[in-house]
Amino acid sequence: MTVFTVFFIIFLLTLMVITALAIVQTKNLFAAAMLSGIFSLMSAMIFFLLDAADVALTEAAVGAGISTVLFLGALALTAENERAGTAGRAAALAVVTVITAVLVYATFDMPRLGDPNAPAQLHVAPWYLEKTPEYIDVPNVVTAVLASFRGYDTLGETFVVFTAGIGVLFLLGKAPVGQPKVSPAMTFAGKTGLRHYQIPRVVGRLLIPFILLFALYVQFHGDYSPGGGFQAGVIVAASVVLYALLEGEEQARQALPAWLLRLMAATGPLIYGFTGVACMLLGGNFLDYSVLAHDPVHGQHYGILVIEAGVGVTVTGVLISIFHSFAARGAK
Amino acid sequence: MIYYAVIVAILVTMALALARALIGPTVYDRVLAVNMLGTKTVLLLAVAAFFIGRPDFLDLALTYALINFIGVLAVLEFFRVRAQRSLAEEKEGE
Amino acid sequence: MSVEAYHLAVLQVVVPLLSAPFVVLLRPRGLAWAAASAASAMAFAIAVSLTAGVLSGDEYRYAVGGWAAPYGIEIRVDALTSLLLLVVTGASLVALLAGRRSLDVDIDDARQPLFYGAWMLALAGLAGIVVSADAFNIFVFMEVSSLASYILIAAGPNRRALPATFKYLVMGTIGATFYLIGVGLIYMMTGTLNLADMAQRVHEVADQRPVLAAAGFIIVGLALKAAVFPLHAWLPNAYTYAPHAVTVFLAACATKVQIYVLLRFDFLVFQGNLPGHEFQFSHFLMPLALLAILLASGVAMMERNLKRLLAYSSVAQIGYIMLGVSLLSATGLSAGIIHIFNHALAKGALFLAVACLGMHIQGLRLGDLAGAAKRMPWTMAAFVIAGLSLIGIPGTAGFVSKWLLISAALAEGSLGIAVVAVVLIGSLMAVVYVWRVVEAAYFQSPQAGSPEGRHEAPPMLLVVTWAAVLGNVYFGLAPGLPIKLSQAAAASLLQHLP
Amino acid sequence: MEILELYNYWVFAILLMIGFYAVTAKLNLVKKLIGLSLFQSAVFLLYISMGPVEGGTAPIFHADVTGRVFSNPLPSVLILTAIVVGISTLALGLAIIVRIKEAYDSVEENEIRELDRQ
Repeated sequence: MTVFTVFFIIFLLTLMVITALAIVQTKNLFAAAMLSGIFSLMSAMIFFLLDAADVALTEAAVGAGISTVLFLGALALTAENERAGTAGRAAALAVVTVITAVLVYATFDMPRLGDPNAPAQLHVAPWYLEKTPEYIDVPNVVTAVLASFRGYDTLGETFVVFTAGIGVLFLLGKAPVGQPKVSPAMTFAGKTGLRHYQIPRVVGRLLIPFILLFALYVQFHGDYSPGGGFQAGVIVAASVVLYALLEGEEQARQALPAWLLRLMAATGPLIYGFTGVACMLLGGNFLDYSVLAHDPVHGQHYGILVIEAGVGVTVTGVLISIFHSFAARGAK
Repeated sequence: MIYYAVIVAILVTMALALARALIGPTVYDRVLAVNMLGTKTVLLLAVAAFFIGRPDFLDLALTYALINFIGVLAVLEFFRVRAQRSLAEEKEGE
Repeated sequence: MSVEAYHLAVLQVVVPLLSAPFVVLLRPRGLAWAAASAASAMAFAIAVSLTAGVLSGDEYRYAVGGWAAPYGIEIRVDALTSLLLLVVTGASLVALLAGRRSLDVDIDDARQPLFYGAWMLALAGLAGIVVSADAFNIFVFMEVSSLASYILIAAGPNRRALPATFKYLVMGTIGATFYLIGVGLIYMMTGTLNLADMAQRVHEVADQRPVLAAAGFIIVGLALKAAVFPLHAWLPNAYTYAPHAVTVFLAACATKVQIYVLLRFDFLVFQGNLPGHEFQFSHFLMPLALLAILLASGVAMMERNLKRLLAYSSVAQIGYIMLGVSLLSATGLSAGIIHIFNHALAKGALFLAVACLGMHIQGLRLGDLAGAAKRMPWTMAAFVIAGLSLIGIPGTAGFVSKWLLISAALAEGSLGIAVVAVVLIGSLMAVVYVWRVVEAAYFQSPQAGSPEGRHEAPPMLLVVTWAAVLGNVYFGLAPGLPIKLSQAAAASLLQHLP
Repeated sequence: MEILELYNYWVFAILLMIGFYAVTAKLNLVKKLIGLSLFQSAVFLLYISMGPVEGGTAPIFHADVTGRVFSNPLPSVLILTAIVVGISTLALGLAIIVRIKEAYDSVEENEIRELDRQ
């Protein structure tokens, strides 16, 4: 943590605060969505500087990518401008002031940024760094903790994604009542998308195979570099969104039909969960991959490979389903 | 030393792009500013990867570039849909 | 302990969790419901055998992934856990069995698999919170259960279910994020996420400001999720506009699980480590609990919508639970904990009776109930008995918790007298709001044009309702099991106090 | 210099409260959700700021990286989960807003309350 890095981070953080203020202040919701994309990119940059490369990758893909697309899809269906302003501003400001005061008061006893003697660096964390080569033997310690030491959390996380998927399908699966229906050309991506715009179309179509290849790399190279099932799933979903934008939502839906996406969304969690059950049947604890092969370290490798695949399948299926649910809403 | 200069330069351009995104005034200004900020982030990430001594993280920049590209196309599509809807509404109004 | 029994603790979560994706894929009509009920019954059976194990002195500690705590995530089951597990899995099973017909009406066939999938996720999430011994893991399962219950509530037939769900989503997320901030601050100061390990390590940094802030964030966040007065704003509409079966399920257990986390966290980690914290805890919660009892009961007395009346009564009942807890004595704690169980029984039975009424009466305002006792005598009889349990009449489950609560309060001296007075006033107010329903149903003549003759709810629903009502009577006359569990739970919570 | 190393936590507090303000005071439901995701992002900053060690590098072993200490992997793991939770909540919230818009033809809280009163 050189002085320069500290100032670098401080500068970016200040830009983030300005962006956040602008997000709250603007009445135009489209601008707010754009600015929150910027906000995500900047925070991803800060995470990168704070040695959290995996988080930087995910925050950029999720915050700047997927949530921007979701916001646009939802704004196309609702309204672009705020009509009413605020209510109970004084009360809100009072609560905000009190909580800020408590938090800032609390900071003065906090360990300084990068302090090697901070409690968080002394107890469990060194154990992970020390034991990962011995027990799991993958270079990316984040993956080791995520998939094995705290694999049960990640199982829960996969089910959170799955829950969101069935939630959106449930809520938007019911046809709107009494709504003036619009032609598919007027829904997000719709029938044609940007098909009549040659340059994006040519460039985009060239890109898609490479994006998919890159997604596979992120999926299977997650043991060695930042990445893993979740990030790969997001990238695959992004490529399908790109395809839908270029060729129209209907085309994308034909390429990957709804039943298949639903199957993927449900199969992924099952792959993860039944890996855990298999470990139990082979005499270990739930999610104890070391019983999956004769050599415990190999067992861990297999286990991590399989559950990361499960995560990837879930995230791909769920995110594409969610995109279609928003894009196709309200069409005839 | 060169890294310091590059990082400072990129940070300054980011601040300028952010100013444009905040001021607007038209949505196209904002879209352009967002796109530019995205590009600058890709560059900054690449430089920072060398600066902190982890050039093996360059593939993150690839993801950023990708997301930026798709994001801008999604925005354009949003405008196309909006324009078509307001056209249809005008027709109904006549 | 046999190998199978050893795995039961994790199977309690895994069975409902893994059944959810299967349920989502089942297309034919009714199959999703059957699968969900079967999985729910299995979860209940697991909870029963865990309770039996706890009563015979077993202690379940399970290292998920084979990694010992604090490096891995630990699951453990003790008396308090098993009591909560019985409530959660029992409520889910009862609500599913009772709700089949009414849910068929509310939710179209194509979306039923998704709905029941969400139900299983809500069950798995709640069970996951209860058995977990890891602060961050609790957050993950909290989110599984919350997201799933947003879906369940949004399934309500009235459009008002949607804004109600949105409010719940916003407030629930704020609560969960506050909890996450608290956990982060503690991790910053102790370097661990395992609750028991945290309890040991927090001692050295107990006077540090981040830890004090963490205690505040965790208590407020969980109080928000548990709808502790005055943070209950999301609850009445969410319970009112959810489908009836969902109300039965969530009213019986969702907020109680959050109270459970609050108790577990506060008694294990903070009290006994932070100097004077137990008094702050008690002085913070007791006035809120008293106000909750008085004000929420008052609103319930004025309310004209039956479900909302019962929802406000729930806010008041959460007040009784917190009141018992805030006395910080063994009797007080066991009174609070046993009320978790007894209130689930009483409120579950009441909402089941509401589900029966809802089969034939639209709207469910008190005015709509006029003459309901003639048309649905069995349903209204069930409602009356469950209502008596809610009030706390001797011979019902509600009496046991009120009795314990009053005896705990009397041990406190002059403050105790005031507390007892509030409990008695609250019970009288409960008499009033239950009476208003009874009056409408028994003594008002039906509106002109309403159908004549008997028209009872479907047999399955009625049988389940009466089973719950008889449960109220049974646990009122023979309260041995919940008393034993709650006393053991109170003792284990208090052992950390100096 | 010392004091500047707390800057991360101050920004966390400020961002948290900007988000909280938007959630509680704004009437537009989409704006509330944007505020909610700001609120959640602030927490990411709190956790990630606990990660780095002076002179350390990301906890990913690599042949080129020798003789350096590694930063704490645990906050990264926790925040990966939290990011996923955040996007899931956002997707569900937006779906509810779309349904509200269809049912009430408005996404402003005060107008919806007005319509419900009728």
